[in-house]
Amino acid sequence: MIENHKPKIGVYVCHCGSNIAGTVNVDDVRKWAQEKLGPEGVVIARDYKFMCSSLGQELIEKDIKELGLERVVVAACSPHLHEKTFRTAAEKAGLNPYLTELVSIREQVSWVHTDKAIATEKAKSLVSGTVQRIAYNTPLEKQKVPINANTLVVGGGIAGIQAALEIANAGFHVYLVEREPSIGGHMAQFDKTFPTLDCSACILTPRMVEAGTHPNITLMTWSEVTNVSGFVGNFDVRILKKARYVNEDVCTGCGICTEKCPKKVIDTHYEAGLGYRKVVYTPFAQAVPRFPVIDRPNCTFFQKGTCKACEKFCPTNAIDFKQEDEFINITVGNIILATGYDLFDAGRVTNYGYGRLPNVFSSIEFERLSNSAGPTGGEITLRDGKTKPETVGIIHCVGSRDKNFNNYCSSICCMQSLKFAHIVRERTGADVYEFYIDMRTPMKAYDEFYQRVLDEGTLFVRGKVAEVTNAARYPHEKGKLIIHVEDTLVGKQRRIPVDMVILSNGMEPRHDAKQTGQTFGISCSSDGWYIERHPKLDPVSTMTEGIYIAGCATGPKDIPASVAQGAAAAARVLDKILQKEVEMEPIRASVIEENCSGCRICNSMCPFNAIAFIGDLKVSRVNPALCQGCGTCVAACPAGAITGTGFSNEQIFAQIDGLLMTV
Amino acid sequence: MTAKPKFAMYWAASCGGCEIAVLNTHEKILDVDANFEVVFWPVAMDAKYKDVEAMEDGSILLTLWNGGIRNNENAEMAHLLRRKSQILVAFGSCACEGCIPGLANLSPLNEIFETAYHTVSTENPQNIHPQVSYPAPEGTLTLPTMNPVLKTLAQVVDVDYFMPGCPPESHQIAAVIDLVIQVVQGKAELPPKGSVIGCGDSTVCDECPRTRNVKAITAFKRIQDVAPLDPELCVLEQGVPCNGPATRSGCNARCPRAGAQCIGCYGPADDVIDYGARLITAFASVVDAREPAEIEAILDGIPDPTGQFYRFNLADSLLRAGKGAAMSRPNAITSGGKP
Amino acid sequence: MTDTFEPVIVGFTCNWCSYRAADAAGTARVKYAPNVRLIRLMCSGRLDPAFVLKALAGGADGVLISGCHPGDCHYIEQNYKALRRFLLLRRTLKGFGVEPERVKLVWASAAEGVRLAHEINAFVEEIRKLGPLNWPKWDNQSGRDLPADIEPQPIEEVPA
Amino acid sequence: MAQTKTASLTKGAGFKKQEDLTLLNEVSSATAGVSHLEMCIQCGTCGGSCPSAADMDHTPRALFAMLRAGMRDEVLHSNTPWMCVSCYHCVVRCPQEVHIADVMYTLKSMAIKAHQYKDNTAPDFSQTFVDNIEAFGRSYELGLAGRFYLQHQPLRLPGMAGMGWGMLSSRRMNILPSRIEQIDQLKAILTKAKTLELTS
Amino acid sequence: MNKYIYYPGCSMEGSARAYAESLSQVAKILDMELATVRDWNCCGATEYLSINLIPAYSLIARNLAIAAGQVNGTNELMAPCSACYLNLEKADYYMAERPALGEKVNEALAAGGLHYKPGSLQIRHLVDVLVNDIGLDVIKSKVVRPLTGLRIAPYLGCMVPRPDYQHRWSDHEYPLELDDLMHVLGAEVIDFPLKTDCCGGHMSQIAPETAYELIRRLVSEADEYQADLMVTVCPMCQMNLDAYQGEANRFFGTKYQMPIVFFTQLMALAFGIDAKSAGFGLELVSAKKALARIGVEAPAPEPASPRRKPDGLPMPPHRRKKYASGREASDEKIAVAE
Repeated sequence: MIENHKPKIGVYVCHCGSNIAGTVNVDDVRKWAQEKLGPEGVVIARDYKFMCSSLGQELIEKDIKELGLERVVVAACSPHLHEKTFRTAAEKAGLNPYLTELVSIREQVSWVHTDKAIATEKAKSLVSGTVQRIAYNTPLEKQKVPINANTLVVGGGIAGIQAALEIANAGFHVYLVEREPSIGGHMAQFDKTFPTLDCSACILTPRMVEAGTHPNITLMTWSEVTNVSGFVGNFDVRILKKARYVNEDVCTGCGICTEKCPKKVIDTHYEAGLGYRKVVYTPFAQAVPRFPVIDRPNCTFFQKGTCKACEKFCPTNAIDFKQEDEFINITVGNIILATGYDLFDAGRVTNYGYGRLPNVFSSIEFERLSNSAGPTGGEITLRDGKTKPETVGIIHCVGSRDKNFNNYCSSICCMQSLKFAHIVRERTGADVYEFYIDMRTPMKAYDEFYQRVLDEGTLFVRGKVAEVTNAARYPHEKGKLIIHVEDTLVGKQRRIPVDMVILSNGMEPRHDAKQTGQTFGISCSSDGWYIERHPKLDPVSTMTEGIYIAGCATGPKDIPASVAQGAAAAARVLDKILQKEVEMEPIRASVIEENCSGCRICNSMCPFNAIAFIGDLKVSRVNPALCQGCGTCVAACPAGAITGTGFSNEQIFAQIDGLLMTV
Repeated sequence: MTAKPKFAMYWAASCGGCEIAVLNTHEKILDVDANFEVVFWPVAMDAKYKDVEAMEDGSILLTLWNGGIRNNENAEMAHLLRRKSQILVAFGSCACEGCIPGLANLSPLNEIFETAYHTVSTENPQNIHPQVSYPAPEGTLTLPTMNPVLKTLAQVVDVDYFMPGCPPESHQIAAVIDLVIQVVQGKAELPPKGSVIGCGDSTVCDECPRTRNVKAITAFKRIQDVAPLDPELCVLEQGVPCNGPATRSGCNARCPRAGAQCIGCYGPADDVIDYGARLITAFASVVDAREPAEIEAILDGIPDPTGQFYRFNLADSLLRAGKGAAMSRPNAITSGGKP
Repeated sequence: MTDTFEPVIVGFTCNWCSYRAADAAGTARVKYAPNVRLIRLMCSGRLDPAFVLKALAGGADGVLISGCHPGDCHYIEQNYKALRRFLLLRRTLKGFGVEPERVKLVWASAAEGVRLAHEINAFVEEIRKLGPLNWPKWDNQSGRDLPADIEPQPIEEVPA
Repeated sequence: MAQTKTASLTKGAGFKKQEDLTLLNEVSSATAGVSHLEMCIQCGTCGGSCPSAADMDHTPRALFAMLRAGMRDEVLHSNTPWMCVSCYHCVVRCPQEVHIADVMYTLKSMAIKAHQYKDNTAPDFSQTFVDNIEAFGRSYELGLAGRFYLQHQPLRLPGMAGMGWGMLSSRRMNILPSRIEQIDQLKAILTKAKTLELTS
Repeated sequence: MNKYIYYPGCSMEGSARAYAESLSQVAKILDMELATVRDWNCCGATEYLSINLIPAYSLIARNLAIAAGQVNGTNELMAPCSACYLNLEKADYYMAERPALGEKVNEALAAGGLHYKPGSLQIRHLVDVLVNDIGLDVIKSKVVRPLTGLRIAPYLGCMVPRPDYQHRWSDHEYPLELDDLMHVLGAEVIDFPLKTDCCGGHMSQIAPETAYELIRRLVSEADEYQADLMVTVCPMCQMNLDAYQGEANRFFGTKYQMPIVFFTQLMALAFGIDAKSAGFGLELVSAKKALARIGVEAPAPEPASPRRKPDGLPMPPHRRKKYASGREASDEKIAVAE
């Protein structure tokens, strides 16, 4: 295509202060580009301290206007950082933005290599690759798509509730989907919140009620999202609404059915296995919505066909055993995932004996134990439900900061443990030991709380507990749990007999986080948490446009941080909604129909169903509105009859040639 | 009446099938005779190289060259005929892309000689190994020297047009002859230099009457293992590696119509820089498996991928030769002889 | 020049995971071998085997292909297609006598900068062990020439 | 222990000499497998787990801190590695996957090379055991017991006589050593092996 | 027929003869073919590693190299001794994890004309093989004399479930493979909390007082649970707990008489083999009294520990980890012989 005319290319090499210039001989790269790449069309090569500064940008704009540059190559940082900056600058000077390319000589060269000569050579070859490539770039136009103003919030914990309320209060509709029978999340299970010791339910329930009654919020509990298709602005979402066996239109939430239900089962969810609930139940008294759910696998009627006590006593005939699961389809413009976390299964740390030694408790068990609405009415007792402990050991970092389990710090456990110590001291007067590796109390008023607990006489032992055992070695250990630990500050091994052990188990990604991520098209880090678009500067966005994340779905967080993220994600969604339309990158595939033989090999390539086979013409065709620009079909076409903008064969081949030019 | 334009046809490393294909145009061959003066065509008439050398440069209007460049004689003739011809056509798969002789590029020369002269399949009781020169009593006898790899015509000299096929279909030859005659008569224009002529602009599937669906292949099989082959359904969908999707149209889907898979003799479609790569990506793309072990098991159904994908195109592929041949040195030719 | 052979490797990354992994390695200042030169594609599914062949023919000693982990593809499942092509390509290269190990597929999520750096280092070492590919520059532009077409030369006598 | 420390301080090993920052790396690289020693976060899981920690002069964790501090003499003098029973509780519990037991082996062999162990009972036991293997290719319990106890724990012998007799009379201890057939091959291997060191 | 390459280890010829003899009986009944590693040498126990690393690993690797040469239908190398098993496993694992080690060891092996490619063998312990390959169901089917009424403390010791490089065990701390195996023999298995604690290893030789304490902990805990005997899977454990029990008693002034036997001895017994052929009588703390309890007239089994009262707060589920084979042990009690 360019046999007669090589487009005029300008090359701009950024020093990035000393970030690049410290490792790459910028001057040498510029000179080399000017001389050696002249035959490839380079008419000007410059270097500048900070290309991204306004002065740097003006330099490029001026050259475009004065030298008639047709292509701009900026060798600086990653395109993910400043591609937009330079494309916008070039556009201001009248050059189509897609005729500007960035070469990453910072993230891929100066920051990762040390030998200046070698780094400089690599920088040259990268510049050469892009110079060769850019000759084949073509002007492209962005496409605009209108945005649906409805939003889906997945997860009804505190982060999701906050996000939903922010958007609803701004006047836009929200679908709030929660898979449990009630919203509220983990926070609804807690007794107190650190460091203020506010009653968790007291601060949470008003928010739950507001979300449940807000005219702009459609609350869908006992429901799960099963499928998402489409893209930012127009997601088609399929939601499974599980059968409650209770007619929500007539149920008043009076609770008579629960009262009359003759069957009790262990409540493994809300009561963390420490208490019982009926088979027709609302998880807790303040549940929103107030409608109960029938636990079908445990219901005597579903098992044996008799009972129906709930139906008999229901004053409004709301019990409906014939109800079936249904699917509901909605369309939304944006999605916020606030799917939360799972508690680490303390039984996995077998040396702590959880599940084997009765008086070893998990953190959530202790929350229920100390909760006045819990199974013991707030009495802190051993597993026998009666005996008050005289000595309690609280073990930090259970399942966290441990390569055998989770390598990260769960960030809340130190404060949670301090809270437990305080509650135990306050309610039982027992001696309390805290076993910690490091105390991490960095947020507002956290360290002060640590000092308060110190002041209360809690005994701190610095050392990760090796083992909890019931094998007494000495008479005074008989009948106790013995905590084996090295007191690292003393440098000696200690055996500390206690009556009760509380494991401060950490947070884990939801067991199905990966699957959920696949449903929504976002990915997890190796730990399993959802990946932010940028960990610092864009913490509630994902790589997928229109999908936002908030709360513990992205990693362990305390309540204030979860709430802040819920609000932040809502702000990002509102920003999108108010723009009314969204620009789509014009990276698209298209079929050259005269060359297409209709072999249909490409037809199975597209997961977005953008490729259709036109039977009459015996050709395949790409629907540009559905195409996401991955290029898989381009690579698949055996006839070379599919081309892809932005990443055409010519562009890549030229880039390979350029990269290898210095070899 | 002016003198008739001159026509030549030459064969280098090829099988001779291309010549037969020209003769297969039946009475059309008479048009050649009527419109051209055949000055050089070793298969059809006697002529000496020195006669050609004596011709004025550019005096031949049209030369059809078939065969690849395997030895220095081929190369010398290619340069000579290029000089003498106005239009040089790489005629047939060997000239265009190396074809079957090009598969020898997978082996270094010494191995080729070793196989040809010194393996059990060759009866060679005196253990003769060919030499490029031999002092016979009558004087020194010489043979052309083998080049390390076979090249296509365009890799050696400038080529005006390419006419693919192994051999080119006779109806396509006839059409090209017609075109040239019309050009000679001033009734038509020549296509742009470098064009591929005598073929279609799509791939074999375009001309294939078989029905095709979205493809998901769970096993590749050899055609004799599929019994019976569904006569209506796409051959590839039946698990038989059919090169049709990647192979230039023009043959009228001769093999798939006859119940066989396309083996790819018409070479790549327009603007494709590596024919085999197109087949790799196409076949791999439609493999219906996700686990590496499953994928590998399916790919086991293509026992010789290199041969499958590069049967005709090896010499014109990006790599052009196997590592052994690519790295071989000229003296390799002599290493085969044993005392 | 050092005595050790410094391989030239062309790498292909997807835009979403592996290119960002390279960014992450940079941001974290993780040092790795400078032998790899990356080309960004939108997805590993865009990887045409011809790109790999072109790189090898053009002077690269190895080719690294990198994409999102299986199941994490930004385009849902295109990395599986890359995997299939990669496996068939390696088989084909073997037929050419080219060590299939010269082409490597590495999954790296956007968070795995360190892992990508490790993989690059390991790959450079593997290629260093294999030695230069040294593919001829068939069109005589630069680098190593193609094997010369042979001029007739004196040949030792072999008794017939 | 206190004495050792005072002595080294007066010699100036603790303060005046430059810190031996290569020690950690030296130990790590001489350890089989990938030791992860540098990853230690001083949590004390090892010290808490160790069944013989009570008899150690430093807990394993403390020893690793000393390695970091370059306290070569103190570390090689420590009885900690010699008290290790190779129970691997610390290894499987270590949150940083430090190959603690193997580091202990490394420290023992370093102490032997430097002749810095405090008590020669354990090194001699190991050496006696190894001598038997090198001679016969198999371990020789009676030979081991005889030579070792006579040298180190002669007072223990009378009390153990009953046990020893029990072992011998039930033929649980053989009077003669058993030998492998290809002892020369084994010797050649070990001779070569002794010329090799794991450093990188 | 289950085939294994078999590495006996030195003790099996001496101190652990009872183990060797009972194993050969059990193997016959379970149709296991054991091909002994030709001209195997000592694994070096825990001693050689302290002296010199490369020779220590070369010593072990000689066995691996020879065994790899014997691969014939199976590449599974089985060792009954915990220390041998760990050494073999460790050499195989570290030679791969640290290629520099692998290279050096092979350099040494080359001096004897040998070579070992790490990963070419699967290294297994006897208990793992019995539970995961042969299977508890098959073992159960061979029981003709259930050990009804015999209270057993199952003691696995250290080096089998730890460090467990290849994740062959359900847990490092509290694996139940041996418990389940004993259970299918019909024995009453106590929930022995010290099942993977240390027996003292070579401390009985070099620092006896340390060892005595470790021995005391194990024996006294078993005694506390009123075990009739303790089963071990390792010659060194058996040696320490059996042969040094008397010394430990003397040291602490205690009078424990806890018989320590190899688990294969009880298997042989349950399979109907007579006590002598099962290697009984070789132990220094006699198992006679304990064995006397076995038989039809044995008292009905009592639960190993008192059942927790149903009142109080529910326990969290004790989720048993799966065996390496993915198989769950059957909870069904073995039928009492009539």
